[in-house]
Amino acid sequence: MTTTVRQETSDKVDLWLRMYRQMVAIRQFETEVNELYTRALMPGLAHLYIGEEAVAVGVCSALERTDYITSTHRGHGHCLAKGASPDRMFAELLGKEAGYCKGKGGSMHIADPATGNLGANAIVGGSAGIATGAAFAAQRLGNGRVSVCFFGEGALGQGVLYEVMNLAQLFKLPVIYVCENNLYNEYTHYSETTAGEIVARPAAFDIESVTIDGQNVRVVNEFAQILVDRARRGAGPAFLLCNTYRYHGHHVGDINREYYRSKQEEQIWKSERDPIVNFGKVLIEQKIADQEALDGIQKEIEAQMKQAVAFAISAPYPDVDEVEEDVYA
Amino acid sequence: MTTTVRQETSDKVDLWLRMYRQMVAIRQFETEVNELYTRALMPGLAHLYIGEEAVAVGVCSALERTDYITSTHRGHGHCLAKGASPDRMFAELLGKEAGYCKGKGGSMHIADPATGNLGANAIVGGSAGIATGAAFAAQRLGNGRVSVCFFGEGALGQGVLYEVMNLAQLFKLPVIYVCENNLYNEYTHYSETTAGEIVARPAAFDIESVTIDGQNVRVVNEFAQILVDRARRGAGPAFLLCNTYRYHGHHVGDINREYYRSKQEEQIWKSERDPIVNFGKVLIEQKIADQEALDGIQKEIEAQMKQAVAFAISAPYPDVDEVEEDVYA
Amino acid sequence: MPENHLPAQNARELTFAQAIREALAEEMRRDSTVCILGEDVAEAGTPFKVLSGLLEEFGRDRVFDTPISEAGFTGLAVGAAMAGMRPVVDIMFGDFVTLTMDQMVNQAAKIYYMSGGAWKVPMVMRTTMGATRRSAAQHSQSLHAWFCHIPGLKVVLPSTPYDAKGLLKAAIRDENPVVFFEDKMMYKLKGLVPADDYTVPLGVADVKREGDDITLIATSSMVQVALGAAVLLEEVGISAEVVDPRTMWPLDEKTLIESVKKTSRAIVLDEGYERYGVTAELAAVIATGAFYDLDAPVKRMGAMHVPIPFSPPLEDATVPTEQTVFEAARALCGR
Amino acid sequence: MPENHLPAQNARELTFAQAIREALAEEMRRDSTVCILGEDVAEAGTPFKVLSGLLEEFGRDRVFDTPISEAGFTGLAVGAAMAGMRPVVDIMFGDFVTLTMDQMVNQAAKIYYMSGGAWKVPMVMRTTMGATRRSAAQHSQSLHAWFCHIPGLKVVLPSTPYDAKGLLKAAIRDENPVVFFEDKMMYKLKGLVPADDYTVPLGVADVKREGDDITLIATSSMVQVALGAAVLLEEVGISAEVVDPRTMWPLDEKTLIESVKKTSRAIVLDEGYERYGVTAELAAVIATGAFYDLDAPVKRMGAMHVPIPFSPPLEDATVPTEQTVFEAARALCGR
Ligand SMILES: Cc1ncc(C[n+]2csc(CCOP(=O)(O)OP(=O)(O)O)c2C)c(N)n1
Ligand SMILES: Cc1ncc(C[n+]2csc(CCOP(=O)(O)OP(=O)(O)O)c2C)c(N)n1
Ligand SMILES: [Mg+2]
Ligand SMILES: [Mg+2]
Repeated sequence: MTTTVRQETSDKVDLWLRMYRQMVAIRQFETEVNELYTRALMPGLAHLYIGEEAVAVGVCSALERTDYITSTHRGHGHCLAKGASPDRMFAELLGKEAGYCKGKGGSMHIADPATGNLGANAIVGGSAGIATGAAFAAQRLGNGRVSVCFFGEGALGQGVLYEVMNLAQLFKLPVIYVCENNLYNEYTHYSETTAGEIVARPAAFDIESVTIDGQNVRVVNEFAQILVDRARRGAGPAFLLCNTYRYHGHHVGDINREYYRSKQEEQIWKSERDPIVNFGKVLIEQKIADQEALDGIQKEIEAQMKQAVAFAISAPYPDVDEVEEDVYA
Repeated sequence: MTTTVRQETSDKVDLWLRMYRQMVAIRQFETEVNELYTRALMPGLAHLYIGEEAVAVGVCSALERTDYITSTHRGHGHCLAKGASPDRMFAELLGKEAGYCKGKGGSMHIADPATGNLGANAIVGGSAGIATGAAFAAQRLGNGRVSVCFFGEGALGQGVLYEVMNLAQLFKLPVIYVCENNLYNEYTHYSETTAGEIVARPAAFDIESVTIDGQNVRVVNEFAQILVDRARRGAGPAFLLCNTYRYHGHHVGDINREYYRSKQEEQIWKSERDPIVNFGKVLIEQKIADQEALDGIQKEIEAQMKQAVAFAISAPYPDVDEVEEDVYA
Repeated sequence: MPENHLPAQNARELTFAQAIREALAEEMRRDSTVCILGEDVAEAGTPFKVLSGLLEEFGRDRVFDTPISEAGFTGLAVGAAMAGMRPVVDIMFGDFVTLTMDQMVNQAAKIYYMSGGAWKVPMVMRTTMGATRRSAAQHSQSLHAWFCHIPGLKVVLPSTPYDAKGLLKAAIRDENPVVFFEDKMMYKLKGLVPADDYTVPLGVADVKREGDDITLIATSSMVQVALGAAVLLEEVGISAEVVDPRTMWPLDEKTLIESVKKTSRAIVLDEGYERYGVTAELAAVIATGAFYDLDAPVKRMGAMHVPIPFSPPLEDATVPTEQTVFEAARALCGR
Repeated sequence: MPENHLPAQNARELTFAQAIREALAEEMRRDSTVCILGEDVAEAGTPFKVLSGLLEEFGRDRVFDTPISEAGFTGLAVGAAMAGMRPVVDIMFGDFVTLTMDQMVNQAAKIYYMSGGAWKVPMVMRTTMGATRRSAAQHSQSLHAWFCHIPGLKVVLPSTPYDAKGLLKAAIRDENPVVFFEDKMMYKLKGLVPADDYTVPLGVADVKREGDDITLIATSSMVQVALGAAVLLEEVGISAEVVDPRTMWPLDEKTLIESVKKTSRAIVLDEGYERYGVTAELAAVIATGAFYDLDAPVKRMGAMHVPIPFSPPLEDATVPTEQTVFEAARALCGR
């Protein structure tokens, strides 16, 4: 009995520390992305996940490596949390051959079979069908996998989401729809685009629906675990609404935001509800780590990210002939 | 006071008799359509509304002539109830120049600005946007019109319905979504294609939603009137779920139906819940009409429909050069 | 002579619809990951009854009736294909592909490329095309040109039962998303089909009839129209060759161009809208490839540039017929 | 000389984006039924800032932020147009038109015809096209060919601020559904635009540069590429004429054919996929119309038949450039 308790505790400690590290990694990754943009080293734009780390980490920590995820235009966090390596991600963001997609996808299309990542998607709501279909395949093939569909609350505007939720419930598919409500569809507050209560929508299809604090990684992870276990048991789809916030602009170039949201609002989320800071406090309180240990993690990850960036910068572009490869399998 | 009561009573009598006549007219129209098909006089197919008459009649009787409707592949009843004349409808069904669409539309595309009929539609769910948009125009132009979108429960499968219900509620548009649940999407029972409770879906967008007996024209009319008045007042959209049944096949050629529904089921609906028979009984009970009067209505309408069919049969086809007209306004 | 002019000894006469069904049944037997998704595909076997009997043989685990959610179940098929299945989705009328364009074009077509070859999408969309069924403007279109325009997709337009079966089997075995168009007026067309397993490779045109004076390049139901016109032309001493590309992408340009080089005249026939459609591409390919051999401009014949009307005399005027092709060919040959 | 080569005295230099905005503002002032619907069109004025200021002038009753529901608000616009409004919908990236195809093609395009002329749909869909913005495969497509293929729609591809303003005003006043494509890489392009009210009629091509040796028929951003190539060609003694059809449908075939008859050589340039796209139609039209005058096959140059890659060196290889057009033209002229 004592052994079991100790075992559980140490499992929990491992999990919590791992989640903490992952959140720091995502934040640090995104900080570097912003830096690459500012220094004009990155082609195009990117949508930063800073502030929302607890969602990706809490959910993906409830998944096996072989489970599936689909992601969005704001996808770096999901990909990293599912196990992608920063060097190949940076390489992809810079359009390099060493990237996850040989540079062909870029920031919005990171995909990786090795970690069950079916791909980020630049069409809002565009991965709802894919995630549902992967769950369908998992069910048909009986391989016990679960599929998670990450999307922003803006995707609630897309009809296909309702079509596939209906299908998922009819077929009792092992898919979890994770809605990240960060309050904004680009530059428009979600209340201007969303009639009624969000969770009433999945509930209308009899889909199990839960609303949680997306800034608390322990809460996210606990509920994700419950819904994932349920799906794996064959009990069907679920919907997890995570309330969260993006600290930066819609994309790296969205600097002056006051016409759509106040600095004060940003400040409150950052100072009172930061998922990393608050979780760090819990780790210290519960004596799982001290400040020094946390600082160590931060430093270590900073160094790792710098190294990954350097790798990507010095990596070569694909050969121009590559442009006509991979059109057909 | 006495006067008012009498006035109301006579209004009610007028309305009830009108609704009865209209239901008989629709049934008789459709009987002729079936006949035209059987006698190989009609090109293509048609989807009969027999059994569902109370829905179209109850709803359209709550509308002004200038109000809008959109209809479906099973649209003859809606068009007639909104005021279309049978001769031009038959002409359209036979592809004749005298038809509502000069023969270009056929059974599934009857449209008529004079009666606010924005058109039947052969895409399931295809008119949801149109009806919502007409309500948007009515609101912007301040002309007090209301828009009704008729659709079968099969259209609940189409994502665009959710997109426009969200828009309608956000903009508080005067549109009523009338869902005719006749239990089947073509040859598949709706329970196999519909997760959860139907009315939970509009309700999720905070849309006022009511479920009623679609076989009782008085009930349909009363609730339609309430929702139409509400919409006209600016209180926004509503959803009216009418439970009903089609007596015939999905289309005129769908004769052997036992693989998807039992003869017994058909028999029960026909014998116990027929909207015309049951309403006839009420009219007699309430001494608004006697059997003879009802028989007279039936005869008169039969004759009218025969005449309309004869008109259509003898009407000319459009000139072949017409084929290139009306592509652009 | 092309393979399908020499059917194996064990060939039977089948309808186009039967050939499709047989292809599906054989592939479903061969590969348990092949499954069917669509509206009324199970008990009803589709309104065209093309799939009748598949539910009985393969059961509800392989043949799935869906809600009327073309975008939704097509999207589901994309994900299912990525995760190990080989779904065949059924879009009842080709007009409804409008609802699936995002799933097919922004998702299915691009995933292999966007992921740098990491994920593939082996799925088939079967759908219909063709007018003159008195079904009016929203149930009569032939929208295959849209898919042909999109890299990452393959597009198949079979014209005979033999080709239908062989091409569908090849499409199901293909590692890419394939859109397979069946002309709904052709389901009853009969032809010899071998009982043995065979496939027709995607990207190989077929000379359906040899001739010397003019090439009629025709797709889908227009192949029969072209063959009929060729008979009429023979009567006036014009020898017409009929070439069927069979797949619009990959496109067997070589066979088309060689035929036109030989005959020096060409008509391109396709039931899609003529403007900005398949006839334009084929005409442009030939006009370039056989530039120095053409004795007259390539003539294009597609659907008239109007929404398909319901009224029979109008509808009949919108599509090429044996007679109009015969006349056009005569004019082109100057006789 | 075409009208836009002689701007009125009160012309100012505007960017392409400003010209669009001015067209909308003027039409909204003129006609109270004109309204704008789209994602982030109000305060944000779209991510491209093309609509900045319209909310301030016209208010929330005329400029509507919508949910991310392209099918829904496009469908709403169809109904609104039928019932008396003149909506202009904004589809942020042209790649998202995939979601609107049913509303545009099965509804908007066909309603006038299906109703025998009873109902009309005067609406405009504004959307974007064009690659090389490093936005990858789902934000870089030029899908205008799909709409060109559909009878009942008009399709506009402006190439200069002058044309953009005049064509957009004509589109808004048109009684039909019009799809208006703006190359997002052109928003900063400058040009003279009269302050006075004017429209550019739909269906009239414009000779952007006169020349004798070869015709470069170009659309949208490819017009600038063609003009640039023409300068390079001049240096090697080749005189290129640049013709801009301006609207893909209605198509001013006559002007295109006459130019090619004069020069006897042609390149067709368009940023859509080359296969089964706009270049095919234009090439086919010319190959037929100028058959006896062409000295060489019409050369087509469109986007490479691949999903648009993200990586800059790859992406840049997918679209025609001044240099590649120059080289192709030289080769075609045999010098
Ligand atoms: C179908 C579609 N429409 C519009 C866009 C443009 N767009 C990109 S992100 C975005 C807002 C998405 O908001 P949300 O889903 O809440 O995600 P967030 O950016 O907040 O993470 C929009 C409108 C798109 N990519 N796809
Ligand atoms: C988008 C679309 N998908 C499929 C069809 C084919 N179809 C025509 S009617 C129908 C069933 C419609 O069922 P429902 O909406 O319940 O109407 P009902 O026929 O019962 O009146 C189907 C699937 C269609 N017309 N449009
Ligand atoms: Mg958001
Ligand atoms: Mg039904």
